[in-house]
Amino acid sequence: MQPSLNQQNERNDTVLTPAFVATAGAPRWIPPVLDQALRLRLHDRMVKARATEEMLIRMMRTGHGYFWIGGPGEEAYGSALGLLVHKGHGPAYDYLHLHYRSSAVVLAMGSEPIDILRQMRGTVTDPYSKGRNFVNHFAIKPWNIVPVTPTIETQYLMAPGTAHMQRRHGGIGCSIVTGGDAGSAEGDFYSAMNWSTRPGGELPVLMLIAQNHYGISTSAETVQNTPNLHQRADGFRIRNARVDGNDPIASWHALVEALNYVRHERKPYVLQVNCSRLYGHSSSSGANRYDEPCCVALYEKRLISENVATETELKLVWDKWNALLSDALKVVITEPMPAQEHVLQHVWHRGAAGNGPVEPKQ
Amino acid sequence: MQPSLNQQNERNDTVLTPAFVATAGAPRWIPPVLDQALRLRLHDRMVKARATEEMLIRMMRTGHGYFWIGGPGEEAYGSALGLLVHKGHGPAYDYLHLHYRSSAVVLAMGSEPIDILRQMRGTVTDPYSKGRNFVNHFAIKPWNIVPVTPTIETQYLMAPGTAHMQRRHGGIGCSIVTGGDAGSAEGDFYSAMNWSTRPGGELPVLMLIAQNHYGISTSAETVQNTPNLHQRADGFRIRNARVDGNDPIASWHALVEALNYVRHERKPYVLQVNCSRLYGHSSSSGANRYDEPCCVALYEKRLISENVATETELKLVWDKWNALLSDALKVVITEPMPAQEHVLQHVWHRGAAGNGPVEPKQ
Amino acid sequence: MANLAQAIRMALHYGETHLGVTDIFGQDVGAPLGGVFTCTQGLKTAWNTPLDERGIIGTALGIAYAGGKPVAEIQFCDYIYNCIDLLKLCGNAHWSSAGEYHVPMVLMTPVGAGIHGSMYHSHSFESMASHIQGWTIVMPSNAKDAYGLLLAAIADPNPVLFLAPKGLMRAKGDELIAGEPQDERTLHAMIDAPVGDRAGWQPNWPDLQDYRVPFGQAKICHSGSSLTVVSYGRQLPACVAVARELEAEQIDAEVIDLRTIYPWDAATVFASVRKTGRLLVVNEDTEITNFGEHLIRRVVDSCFYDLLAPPRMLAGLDVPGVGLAWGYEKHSVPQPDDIAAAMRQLVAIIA
Amino acid sequence: MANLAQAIRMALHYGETHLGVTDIFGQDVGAPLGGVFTCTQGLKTAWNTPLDERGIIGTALGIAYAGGKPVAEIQFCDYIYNCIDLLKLCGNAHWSSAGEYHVPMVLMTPVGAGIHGSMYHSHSFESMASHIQGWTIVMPSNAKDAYGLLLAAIADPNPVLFLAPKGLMRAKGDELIAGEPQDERTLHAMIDAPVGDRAGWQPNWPDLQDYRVPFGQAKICHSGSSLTVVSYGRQLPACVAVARELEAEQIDAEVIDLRTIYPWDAATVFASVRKTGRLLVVNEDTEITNFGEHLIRRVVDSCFYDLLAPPRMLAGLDVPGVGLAWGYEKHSVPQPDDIAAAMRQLVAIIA
Ligand SMILES: Cc1ncc(C[n+]2csc(CCOP(=O)(O)OP(=O)(O)O)c2C)c(N)n1
Ligand SMILES: Cc1ncc(C[n+]2csc(CCOP(=O)(O)OP(=O)(O)O)c2C)c(N)n1
Ligand SMILES: [Mg+2]
Ligand SMILES: [Mg+2]
Repeated sequence: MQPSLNQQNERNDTVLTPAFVATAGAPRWIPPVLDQALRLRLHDRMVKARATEEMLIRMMRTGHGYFWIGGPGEEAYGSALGLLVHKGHGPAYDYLHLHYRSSAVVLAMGSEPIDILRQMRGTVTDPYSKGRNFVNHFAIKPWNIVPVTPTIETQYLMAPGTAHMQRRHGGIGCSIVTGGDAGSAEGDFYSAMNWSTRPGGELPVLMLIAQNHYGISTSAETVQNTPNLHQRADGFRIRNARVDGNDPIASWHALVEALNYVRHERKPYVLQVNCSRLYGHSSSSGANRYDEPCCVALYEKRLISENVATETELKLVWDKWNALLSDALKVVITEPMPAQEHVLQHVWHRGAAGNGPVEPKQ
Repeated sequence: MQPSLNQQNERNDTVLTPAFVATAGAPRWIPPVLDQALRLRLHDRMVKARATEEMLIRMMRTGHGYFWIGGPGEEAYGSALGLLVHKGHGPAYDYLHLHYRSSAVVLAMGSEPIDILRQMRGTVTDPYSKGRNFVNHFAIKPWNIVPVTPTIETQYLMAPGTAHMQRRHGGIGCSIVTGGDAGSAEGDFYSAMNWSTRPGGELPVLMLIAQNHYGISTSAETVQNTPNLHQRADGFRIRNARVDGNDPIASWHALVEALNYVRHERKPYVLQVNCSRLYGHSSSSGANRYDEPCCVALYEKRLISENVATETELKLVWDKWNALLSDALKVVITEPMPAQEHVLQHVWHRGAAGNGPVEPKQ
Repeated sequence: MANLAQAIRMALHYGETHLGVTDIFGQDVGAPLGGVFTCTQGLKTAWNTPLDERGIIGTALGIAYAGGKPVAEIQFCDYIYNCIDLLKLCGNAHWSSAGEYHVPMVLMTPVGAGIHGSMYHSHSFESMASHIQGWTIVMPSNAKDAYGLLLAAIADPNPVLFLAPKGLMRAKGDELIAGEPQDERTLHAMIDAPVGDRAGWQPNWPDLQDYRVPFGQAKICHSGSSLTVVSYGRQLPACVAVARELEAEQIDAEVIDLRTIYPWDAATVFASVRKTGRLLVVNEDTEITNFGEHLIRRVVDSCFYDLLAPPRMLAGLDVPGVGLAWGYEKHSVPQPDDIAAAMRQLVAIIA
Repeated sequence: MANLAQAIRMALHYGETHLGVTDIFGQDVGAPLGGVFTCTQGLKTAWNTPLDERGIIGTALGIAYAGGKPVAEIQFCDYIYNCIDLLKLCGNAHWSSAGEYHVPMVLMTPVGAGIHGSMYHSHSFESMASHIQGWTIVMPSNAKDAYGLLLAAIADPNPVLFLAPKGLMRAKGDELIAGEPQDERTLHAMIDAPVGDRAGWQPNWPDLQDYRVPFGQAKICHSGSSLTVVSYGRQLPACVAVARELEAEQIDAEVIDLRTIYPWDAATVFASVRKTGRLLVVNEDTEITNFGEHLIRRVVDSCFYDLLAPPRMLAGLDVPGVGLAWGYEKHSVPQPDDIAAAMRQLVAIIA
């Protein structure tokens, strides 16, 4: 385990976590001001995510994993979202229904990159799935991150369920669901909008569409009639907007606006984030770098030109994460792989009262 | 069989069927003018449908059928639609993807009421399903009426398929799909809109939502956020409108406008028809008369007040259909019921080339 | 005695007052109807959903994730076939998250033929369901078991599928449920919603007691030594009735009510087959890749040398549906005469 | 020799040029990719759909209703589970409409494990599929059968489900397909899309010939008299390889490739079991309510007195998925060693 650097980040996070103020009246959520420190923090988290993904691709190439799918290109909005989450366990906090390009979100929330490497390799130590699921398929109960499903768009069906509990609970917790543009063609996206707008039962759900204009090899505009899928929410009278997801600052503000609305109005919101798919769909298509705008490079240019940081300072961030990652890899490749004894673990949950099911006596 | 009256109707229909004019340029569809004769024809068809449904309810009450579900309350728009269909076989003509409240459509197209009675009773002579399916579950291949499914909203998924063939074929044929308001909550409704608007592949589909504000016992407005479900099409940039489905004249004009657009623009259109559900959901809830506006009574008032017909003339229409129906019932109850030999018929289709499947040799 | 629908309703009431049920929902589950089979009348946590089965199961999973205890209903099992992926996700969440999450949800759905449901409203679902992992699957054949199995389902921290035979919903039990009043008219007056206006109606619940039927425990409903008949749900009472009739012919059938489809009670079944040497499985699901074939495979595997005759299955014919007209149902779904014939045949085989 | 993916592609080309196929469609089926397994590269009627499986099957049904001949693809069978209702509707349309309509559609989908597909991309689908009525279901184990079964599927006027084993997509046949060039590099140059830019690429199709594998005809791939092994798809070549190995141990297995799951070739299977007295069914679907259990039930029913040992099934473990890491797959999906062990055990049983 490589705890030091990352744990330090976690400590700093405490300062940055958006404030939840319980006023005399309704509880209020006060997002942190996007000052210089926070801009750097955002950069740090974006690099953390990108460096992790690039390490995953290297692992795939060098035989330390079978299959890669992940989020390079989605770090700007993803990191902003991760820093804005009301993080914790239970309906007072946000629930996250993520998809396979959400590494930036969980890394910005404070996850350890090494755990993602573990899932990539499929070790027993993989905390998300014990080597059972593809990489970037998270499940983190203390932070309300529900299991990422291998089926496209089904996460949208579950978000109204967690949001229903949050509506009943009160407070500012909301349910955040992410997915791709092509996936929005499944009826489930519309089910989520319908269930979130039952009269008198409106639900605090923030629905994100990561619009990268592709579903595997299929160009979005050849199969759906609009590059502005968020406008599908119009028919449900759901507030919606679009933002340049390659711009972390714009994404931050768009997310703050959306989350403020969802948290306090207790109603749904659809936000389309336009972003790049920097290494293609997955390792199936080679995971080669695409010639699309890179949010990290763009942001670094901006930080330098606005004198928030120097090139050297930014490079140090890369060095820090790359070092942590290569140390992590060294650890991960020594860890045990699943064996026969692991196959039947966790099929059933044993209740606290010992009232789990009878194991098949067969 | 009681052919005379109805066959006479069929002959008259030829005159009324909308004209399909092949001009030098694109083919044009010219709907008939809604003159006095046609207004009476519309009334005739509405009565035909209502009288048939009331006979079905009587059959259910007197043990001549197990279960009733049908369309009383949907005669106004249904009859208008039935008279406007471009009726025939193959992609040059309209395809109909109907649901269980569409008796007025098929009766206005010229179906024999006796056949519906046959399906109600479940006789072998039932031409739609040989006594296999619930009443009002049609399948009429010469008129492109595809099998009505017992599952809500799945018909919306098939309409893009028939419309795809019509788009390829050219001409004015379109696919017409009907369904209820509550059913529009299934993702399939949205799938249909999405598939009908693929850029460069737009499809000639007319989607109707029969808005009666109920799904079984559930009041629509308690589970969906709008009484104007047609506006869900806004998010797809699909042209849409709403009409008073209890008014056959208004429905006629709305359908002419919608069909004109779909036939000639070769693009989808969503039309909400607000109507009554006059005998509740089905025989499960008793099939008792509800206190809701009755489109037939309203229309008769209007025909009288506008001096299109006298009360006596209108009553004759009822007498005609009621007589035909009671004669039909007498025939139907003498017809054979399915027996063991019928169970395995029509599981497989034998191809023209004799290339049907090997029957399981088991 | 309570009928099966009333037993379900009472179990749900007990669940929401004693076992932490937070939400009972589905199409027409809330007021005014309280379910197309009346199973959810008068329950305080019952609510109506949009007509969207995928939304129902997805929402149940979300509620379970967020600490609630949902009991969701699919109005007829016949409408569940667009949700098999979601059932798989509910059933694999614990395993896929390496034990991080678990899914304490109950899914109820009516199954089977016998109510003139016509070609699409007469499905059995146990065969397909038993092929989906991570679910416990139960199916009562009487009111008391319905109550006991549903309480066990609610208390379980894993997903449980509760299959209620459509054809038995109105069937009265022959054993009182703990707390149920002696007189069924009293019960009716207390908990059945009135026929007309229900706006002001409130149920008056009896003082119900905890009673659970443990998962994986079959019940011998008629003992005998001539042959073993394994059944469940709607076909079970038919099997028992036939067994009683055939006593007169010196055929002593041992009729076993499986009650739990998964995990099924192999010990009881094997012990019986070892005693009788003959096995008949009766259900009304269609016959190709039928759960009864799993039972037969396992019995052949474990009791081959005890078998005096080939084990048989009597199940639904492999046709696209149960047709509406009675002739179809009679000739594609096992009838008491078919059960009697199969039992006679099996006993007649000379070992 | 062509591999299985190339064989499918050639069959589809033959279908669109000779058998009236009007539309080949699904996710990523059209240009530029031509299918995630390359099965649809260069086909003139291939097009890409929205990411919506329900729309794909519904559209196929509509096209079939309107006189077209659709070949639709679900990218992996793992994504078909929200469409079981639609499969039922396709399969019951002819019956429910009393013969008025029929549904000449083909649905292709890759199945099974063996490609490190992880917990949700390794499903087998034949068990569930065989429980749905009105479909013919085929599953080739080699390129030539894939070609012949797919042409038979296209020519059939009923819905046919074509299950292609994921793990065999790149496996080369050992028999030429009629019209296929002798040299596989020639074939590659003719019909495989280039790796880089494909904008200007056009396939150069060989002069393919009609060749059909009739439905319901199994194939004996290795004859023997010690025991009967029934398998299909990806496990079939493994069974044959093991049978060859075990010849050295005087175990003479008769290995049958079912090829058609429904209607399966009972005559061939029964004849073999009557000869050998021992049956092993091998597949990789999970073991509860598995299609292999149907085979066993039918064999027990028809050949009980010919059996010298209990018929066995070797199938996938009943777990929520095939885990990503190799240890999971190794211990939950039958491996050659497991097949060999099962064959040895079965032969060792003293009758
Ligand atoms: C139900 C289902 N259908 C298909 C797939 C296969 N699949 C995985 S990702 C993908 C494309 C998704 O595109 P999009 O939603 O735009 O997300 P992106 O990958 O572009 O981020 C497809 C077709 C799947 N996993 N689940
Ligand atoms: C998939 C599916 N879900 C549920 C049902 C049961 N069901 C039949 S009709 C109906 C209500 C339909 O309401 P709506 O769509 O508004 O049509 P209406 O009956 O009001 O005309 C329901 C829930 C079904 N047949 N199919
Ligand atoms: Mg995309
Ligand atoms: Mg309605």
